[in-house]
Amino acid sequence: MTTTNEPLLSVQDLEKHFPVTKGLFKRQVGAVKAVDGVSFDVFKGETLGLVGESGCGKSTTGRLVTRLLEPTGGKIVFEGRDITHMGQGKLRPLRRDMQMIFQDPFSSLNPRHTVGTIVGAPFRIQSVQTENGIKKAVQDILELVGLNPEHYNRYPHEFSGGQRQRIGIARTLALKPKLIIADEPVSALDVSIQAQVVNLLEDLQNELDLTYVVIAHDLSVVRHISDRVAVMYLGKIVEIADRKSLYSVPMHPYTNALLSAVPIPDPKARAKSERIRLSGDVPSPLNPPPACRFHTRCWKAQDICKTVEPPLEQLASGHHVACHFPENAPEPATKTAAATP
Amino acid sequence: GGGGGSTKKNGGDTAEAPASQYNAGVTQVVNPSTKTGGTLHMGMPGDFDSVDPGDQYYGYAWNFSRLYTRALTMFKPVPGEEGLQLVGDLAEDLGKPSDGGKTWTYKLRAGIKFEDGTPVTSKDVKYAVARSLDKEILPSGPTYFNDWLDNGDYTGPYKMKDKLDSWKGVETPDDQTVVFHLKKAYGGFDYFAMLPSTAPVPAAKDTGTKYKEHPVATGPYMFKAHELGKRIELVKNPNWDAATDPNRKQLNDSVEVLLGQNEDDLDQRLLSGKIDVKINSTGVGANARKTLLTDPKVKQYADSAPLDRTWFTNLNADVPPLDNIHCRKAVMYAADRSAIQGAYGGPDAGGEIALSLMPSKMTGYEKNDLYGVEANPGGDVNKAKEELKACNQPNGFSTTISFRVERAAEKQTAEALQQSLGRVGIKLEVKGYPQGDYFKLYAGKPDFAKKNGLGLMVYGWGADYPEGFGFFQQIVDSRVIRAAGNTNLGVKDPEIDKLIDQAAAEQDATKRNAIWASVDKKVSDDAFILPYVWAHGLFYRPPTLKNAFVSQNFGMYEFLTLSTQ
Amino acid sequence: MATYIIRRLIAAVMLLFVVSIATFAIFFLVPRLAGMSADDLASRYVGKAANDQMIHEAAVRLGFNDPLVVQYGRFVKGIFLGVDRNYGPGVEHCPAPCFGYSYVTQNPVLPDLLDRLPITLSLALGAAVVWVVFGVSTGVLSALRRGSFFDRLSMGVALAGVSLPIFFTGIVSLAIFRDQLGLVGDVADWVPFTEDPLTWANNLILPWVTLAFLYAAGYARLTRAGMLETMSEDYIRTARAKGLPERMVVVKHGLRATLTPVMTMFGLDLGLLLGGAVLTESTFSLPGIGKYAVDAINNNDLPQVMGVTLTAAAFIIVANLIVDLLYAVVDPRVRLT
Amino acid sequence: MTAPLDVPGSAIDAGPETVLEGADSSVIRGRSLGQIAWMRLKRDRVAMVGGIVIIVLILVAVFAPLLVSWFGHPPAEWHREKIDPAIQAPLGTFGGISKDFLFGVEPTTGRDLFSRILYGARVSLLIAFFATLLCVVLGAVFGMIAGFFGGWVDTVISRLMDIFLAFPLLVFALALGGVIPDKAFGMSGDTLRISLLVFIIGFFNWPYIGRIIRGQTLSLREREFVDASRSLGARNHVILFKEILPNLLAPILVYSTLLIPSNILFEAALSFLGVGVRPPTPTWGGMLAEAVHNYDVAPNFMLFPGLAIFVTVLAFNLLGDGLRDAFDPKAR
Amino acid sequence: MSESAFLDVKDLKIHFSTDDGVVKSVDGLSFSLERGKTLGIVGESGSGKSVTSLGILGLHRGKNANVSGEIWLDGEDLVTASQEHVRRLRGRKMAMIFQDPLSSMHPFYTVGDQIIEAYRIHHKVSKSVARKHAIDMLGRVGIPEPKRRVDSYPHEFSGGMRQRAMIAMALSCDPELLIADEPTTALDVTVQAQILDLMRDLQREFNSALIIITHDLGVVAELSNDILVMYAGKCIEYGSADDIFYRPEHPYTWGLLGSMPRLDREPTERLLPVKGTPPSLINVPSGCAFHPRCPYSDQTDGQSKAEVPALAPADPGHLVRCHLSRTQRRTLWENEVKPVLETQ
Ligand SMILES: Nc1ncnc2c1ncn2[C@@H]1O[C@H](COP(=O)(O)OP(=O)(O)OP(=O)(O)O)[C@@H](O)[C@H]1O
Ligand SMILES: Nc1ncnc2c1ncn2[C@@H]1O[C@H](COP(=O)(O)OP(=O)(O)OP(=O)(O)O)[C@@H](O)[C@H]1O
Ligand SMILES: [Mg+2]
Ligand SMILES: [Mg+2]
Repeated sequence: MTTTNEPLLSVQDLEKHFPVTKGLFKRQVGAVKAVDGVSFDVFKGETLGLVGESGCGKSTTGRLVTRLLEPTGGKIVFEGRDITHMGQGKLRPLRRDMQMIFQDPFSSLNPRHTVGTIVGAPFRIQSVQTENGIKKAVQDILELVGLNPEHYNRYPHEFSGGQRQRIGIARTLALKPKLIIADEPVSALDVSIQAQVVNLLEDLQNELDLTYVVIAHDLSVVRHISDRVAVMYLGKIVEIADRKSLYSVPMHPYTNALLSAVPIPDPKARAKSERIRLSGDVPSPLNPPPACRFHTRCWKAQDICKTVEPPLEQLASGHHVACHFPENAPEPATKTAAATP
Repeated sequence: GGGGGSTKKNGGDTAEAPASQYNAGVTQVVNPSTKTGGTLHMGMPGDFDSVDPGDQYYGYAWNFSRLYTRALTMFKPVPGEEGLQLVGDLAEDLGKPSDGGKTWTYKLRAGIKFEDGTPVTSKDVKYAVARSLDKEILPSGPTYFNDWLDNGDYTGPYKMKDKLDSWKGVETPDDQTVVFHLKKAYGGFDYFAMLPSTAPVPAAKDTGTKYKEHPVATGPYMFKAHELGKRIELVKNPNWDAATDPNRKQLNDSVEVLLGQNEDDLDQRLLSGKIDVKINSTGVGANARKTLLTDPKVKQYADSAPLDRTWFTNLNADVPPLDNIHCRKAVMYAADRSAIQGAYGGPDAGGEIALSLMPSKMTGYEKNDLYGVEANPGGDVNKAKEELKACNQPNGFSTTISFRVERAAEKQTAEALQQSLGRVGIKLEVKGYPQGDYFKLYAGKPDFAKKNGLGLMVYGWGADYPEGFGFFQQIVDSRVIRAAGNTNLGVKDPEIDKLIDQAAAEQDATKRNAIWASVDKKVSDDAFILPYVWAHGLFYRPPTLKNAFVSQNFGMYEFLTLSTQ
Repeated sequence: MATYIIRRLIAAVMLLFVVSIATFAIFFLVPRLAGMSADDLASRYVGKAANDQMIHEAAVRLGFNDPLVVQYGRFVKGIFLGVDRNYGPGVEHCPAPCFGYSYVTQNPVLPDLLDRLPITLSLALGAAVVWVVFGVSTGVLSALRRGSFFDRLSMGVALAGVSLPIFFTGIVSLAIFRDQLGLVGDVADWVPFTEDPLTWANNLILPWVTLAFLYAAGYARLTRAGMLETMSEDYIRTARAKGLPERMVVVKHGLRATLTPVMTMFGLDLGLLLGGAVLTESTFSLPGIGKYAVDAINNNDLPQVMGVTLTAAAFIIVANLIVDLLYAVVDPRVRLT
Repeated sequence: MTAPLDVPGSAIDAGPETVLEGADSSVIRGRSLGQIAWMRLKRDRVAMVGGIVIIVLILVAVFAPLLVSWFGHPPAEWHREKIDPAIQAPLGTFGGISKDFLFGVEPTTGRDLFSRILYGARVSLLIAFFATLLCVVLGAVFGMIAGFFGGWVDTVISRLMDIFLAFPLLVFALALGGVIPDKAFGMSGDTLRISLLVFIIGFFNWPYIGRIIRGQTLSLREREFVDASRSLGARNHVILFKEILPNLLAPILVYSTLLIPSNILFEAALSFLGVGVRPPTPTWGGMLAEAVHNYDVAPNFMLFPGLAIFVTVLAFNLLGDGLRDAFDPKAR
Repeated sequence: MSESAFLDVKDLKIHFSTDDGVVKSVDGLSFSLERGKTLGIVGESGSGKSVTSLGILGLHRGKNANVSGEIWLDGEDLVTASQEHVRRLRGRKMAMIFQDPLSSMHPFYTVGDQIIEAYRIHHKVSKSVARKHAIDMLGRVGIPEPKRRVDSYPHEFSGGMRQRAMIAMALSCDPELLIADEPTTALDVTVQAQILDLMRDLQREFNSALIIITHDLGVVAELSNDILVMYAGKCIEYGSADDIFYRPEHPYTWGLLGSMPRLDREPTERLLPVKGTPPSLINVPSGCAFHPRCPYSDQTDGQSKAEVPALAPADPGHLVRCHLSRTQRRTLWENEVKPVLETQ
């Protein structure tokens, strides 16, 4: 699935800390470490899934990559160019190649604009010349995402959630981007509509040779559309692997727990399943647990987990895990050896 | 005084209010009574300029301050003409002039005490006059003593602490004698001696600007409370002795004044008898006026009292073409005085149509109707046009008329003039200015008036006291004109100035009055002033009010005699 | 919390500074720009018969010739250190905080203000009670019976309240209720609450109601809108699902949540009113702060105006602060930082 | 190009009309939220009455000279013959109402009250409109900037609003009105007074709307369409004016209609306290202020200006309330 | 549906009159439920699930709602019972857990107060007794340190704890019928799993009848004995969990199953969604409400547009509302749908 060796997007040690202030002079007393050292590569034509529980920093990562937020640290390289701290002016032409699909089909479309205006906005903002005028171009895109071109003059509120999400997708497609970051593109939609949109995304990828980073919390959706999947926990990536190996041989205990927590729509399955039940909730990113952040909820945790932070290591080909005691690890001996001081 | 007993019960026997007659109070005492007790409730739309006798200028303030202070002389508290007579008050009698009217001597009555029982001496009078000279601490009072006394460079006891004895303006040869030394002769000095600033102030109790919180009483009442701007309460002064004071009585147990009342509301309460007297100079407002004049049951308790006041408009000779007397005369002819009379409230509440500047009720008034007003109160358009021709402005001209914006009557006057002068082509632009600054910054500032072309300036004047000098000097003597803050808005005629000097020095009252009549005539000739209304005030005395009559001098009810029992 | 209050108080002081500077500027800068000289200004504060010399002296005494900064500095100094004043026979010290002496009556400003405060307080608080009781209960009932005749009628009456100027309603109500029907006491016969509470209330009832009429509308509408919104909240559904009687659902769950914005508005309104219910006091001859303000302005009496403005601003600021603090008490979600 | 869909062409079969339940599909085609609000407003009879009254009022104000020439007398013309000289009250019933003088006459001057009310509408409405405009423009611009940029910009503007809110408005208006000279800024007379009033009212009232706009902007800023626009590379001013402003039009419109009545009353209050437009130009507030002293003399003099203010304020309030309901989906 | 069932809903109709017309949110719904059993209701957003549950609790009365039909709870008809009577039953006999625990708890009162309040309405006990009970309940739903947490405000709880508190509140009076309206939709998977476990355990312990409403088939599969599939206010298929998952008869149910990406099967290239969008509840499509979206509507001889199909038994206890004949459905399922689904 990795077609070239040169990544389209490369993220290294990305950090975003939101300051927390207090007191008379707004002293900074701490930081929400929303994203705290995240690294991954995205290769042309593939889909990278990013999963994790609420608040673990998925959206923040997405917004950092699209530079809607200013990173606190780390590096973002897009098409070989370092865009980590690139000014908005310089960034503008690059934005054509990198677009974002938003989660909420209701708030991501300006209710005061017509579909034509919304989908045509990229052309206007980027001053792109179109062969037969903007209207024609917009109508073509509308058709592409399965909307009726006659909807050009209608307003978002006249559409259902799924249709709105299509409008949002149409907008991101207008400039024929290379990379699309989709932040929970289907989680606001009903199951049946969700499936429509998932299919649409896949079809568009084939048709237009797109690269996706899909952010989601629904593991089954992610599995369905991703080539590779990264699992986040409290601002860090704990496991990243291609789909098949992640879902069939998950190594990080958290990934295991996540997978086993997903309810299976099969009445017979409930009898036979032996579940891993995590206790408690995700800790606050304001005071993340030290070292391995998962140790507070991990059933395999030992003292080392509280003191030494496990690095993200490749344990099988293309399968990186950050854990002292990974499950299903191919060479457990080396791992434990490395872990003992 | 005696009285005592239960004063709470109000009359009791007579359920029906005693019948009375419209205007009865102008000529006679209504509801005479000598019963004592009760509280006299007074109400006031604004506040006194001050209740410090050395710091007040308004008629009602002078009227009121006699309840608790005694000046050297006073107007006799009786109705009618007789009320214009001066009699001794603190002094045994009127002043004795000497030195051709440059020196005036007063003998104090014996046995007069301050409210704390200390006897009043001539020194207290001297001190009172001395402190009134300091216009920085006591700015509001008249400046007669500053202008006329032989002060040298003495400026009062506050700035010159130890110079009081060396000040020669007033001398006290003994404890009962006060001698005034003037710069030049003045025949009517007894009127000055009537000013409240001659009321004794004990130097030891003088608190300067704070004296108004509690002026020390010599009259029948004294201050019990003074909530500044809100309320005054007077009670009987135990050290007042009726034997020393033939002019006053002490009928009320107390006198209460509510300050800062909404005027319409105050009128309502006056009509319903909750308030006994309204303290102001023009009487009731428009709403009450209607009730008073249309409801006979109410009208019987009303008095339309003539005041020493004329409403007029100055014609500014600094502003062309009004520098031409014919143009001024055109205005004199064209004005519709009856409309203006309406603006001031009609004949009863506003006043009579004025024929000349001097109010007809003043001593020495002589009729003088140069512009045929009596025959044509609505104006004489033909004559006006003739004068315009004579002025080389046959089609009229344009100028500006100013007025005090807070005064509805003056506003309407300006509009009425705009209408009536419009008939002969004189176009007026109407401009209102805040009354607080009217004299200091606008109409009373010749520079401003000239620069802004204020050709007409709506105005009005009441005499300080009912004698020619007290009326005319401030408004027609060209020598009082200053850079700003003028009371004479531009009457400049050397002949008039000369006549004023003559009259001032004249010792004989009759001769003096004759000169004032000729001043009045001269003013008409010059057409510097367009008079239109001799003011009346429409006053109401609730049926329960006793001993009520209009003081000819103050042009309002005499406060000294009022009682409620 | 403590730092929060401190921060707010510091901000409040700054705010008062700016307000005072602006007041000062309006009084001195604007006339200067319009070409008035120091003497022109001073001439307002001397007696009727003052001559040029006296005016000039007054200008010097009042310090109008000094640069504006110096004049303003003097005012600030007065507040922090007090002022020495020549009152004639001697010099007295007006202790800090001294707002100075009236140019016109020569009275010290602060005692005057304090003297008038009880009246304004009585007026504002009384009216506030009336309007809150009526406004809120009308609002709640309207919301519960949305679209009913009562709803329409009460909202109509409420609107009529905001649509009529108070000097109109004041005069009319005086004419009807006091003069025609004789139902209520006389506003002008002001009695302090401490002396005779009944008379106090009887005399003030008319201004209370008139003033409340003006405000009740806003509260009724705000409460109504708030109730409509709250009553559709999920937690109201929960309360019903628990089996709470409807009255408890409305009062304990619905109204409680609705009152928060009402409280905010209330704090602001009350703060504003304490600075002087100008029109009401003028109409009803109540010698309160509002009346004082109007007189001060009509007399161009800067120290008085300054005093009133700062008092009023302080009330507004304090009311704001209290509202914010109360907010945190009432709504546990609010954290003050 | 074929649409890459699993069921080509059919995914859109169920029309979007379904979202707007019950409405006929042909009726709602291409309607903006504004149009929908208008549809709702049209159904709100009370608000429509308010709207119609306002239109009538505006027409009356605009065509006052014409109407007066048909039905009345010039507003400054005296009719002393209509006045009882003794008490200066109008002759005839209820202030001398007749077909010649539809609302009767003023006491003392006998001026035609009808034409003065009509001319008064011009000034009162003019002041209210422009003051509101000023409020709205200032409030919207500052509120939007504060809410959108946040940080120190927000702090500065918010504090500025606090300062304005802390000013006892009426006191300030009075003070400012009192010290302004006769001529200033190249204006004089009524022009100056009116501009001044507009300035005072507008300038001191804007923080109210400013706060609301700021609040709305704060929440709009978090809406994803703003991020969407930014991720397309839109500049701040484009986002501010093209994306956010259109969403603020509804609250602005609503608050304007609610501000106008309060500004009319404000003008009235200022006139009552003597800093309004100077006579003889009639304004409703000014007339009412005078009438208060004459309610017994000429009840019509109090009634008609009072009624005019009442009706106008009420009409704007009703329309404003209606607009609010129409724009607020929750209010259904 | 025997007469003696604990909860027996018959032909329930809940219509709302709005400006735009009558919203037929629930239109002739019938089902029954025994103590100790769990019924799952699934359906798309807007299909009337929540309205049904609120209807059972009698929370629609007054206003613009029009409730008709019968709701027999333990032998009483709640539709005709007095409002006051139903209120007394609420909380004590039947209770409800809502989707969003944050907005469903009053933000101004502590969690403890809210449980105490619920308890004291139905039990005449002192505050301190009620408080003990509240602490006890909080402990039972697995909130650590309940003594301390009882005085916390809802916003101080995490999502999972809030939902536990909601459950504690609902269970505080031992209700015999518990309705959970999307109890886990707002929660993370790991927390959802905890809550589902908790509910299962509690239901066993309290032996109450449970209705669980969701659109997540996985959740239903975990908990339910019976499943009711709703579409446009109507029940379109009703049966045991096995019926619905292994022998579904209605094309819409097929669509639901096909729409779900599943972890338990090999991923396919494509999902098989139901085309189109949910219908309006004001202008419900004529005939079978699902016909505009049904790929097989052309096999019904035009009936689907003309006539509302009846809810007819396919197997014992398995009801389907479809015009397709039994054999047609069987064939389609076996030949067309199942093979595609199986490959997933
Ligand atoms: N602007 C911000 N200021 C402060 N904290 C923030 C900000 N944005 C996000 N956070 C915090 O950063 C953390 C990560 O947030 P993020 O939105 O990236 O999570 P997420 O994984 O997308 O979660 P969800 O599934 O709920 O969308 C959260 O704890 C959040 O509260
Ligand atoms: N009070 C009401 N007035 C009018 N319509 C209503 C009312 N309550 C619900 N509805 C309508 O009834 C329909 C069914 O709503 P319901 O809440 O039962 O859906 P749901 O199946 O629970 O959906 P979701 O999965 O989104 O919660 C919706 O179209 C809704 O708009
Ligand atoms: Mg997110
Ligand atoms: Mg629901």
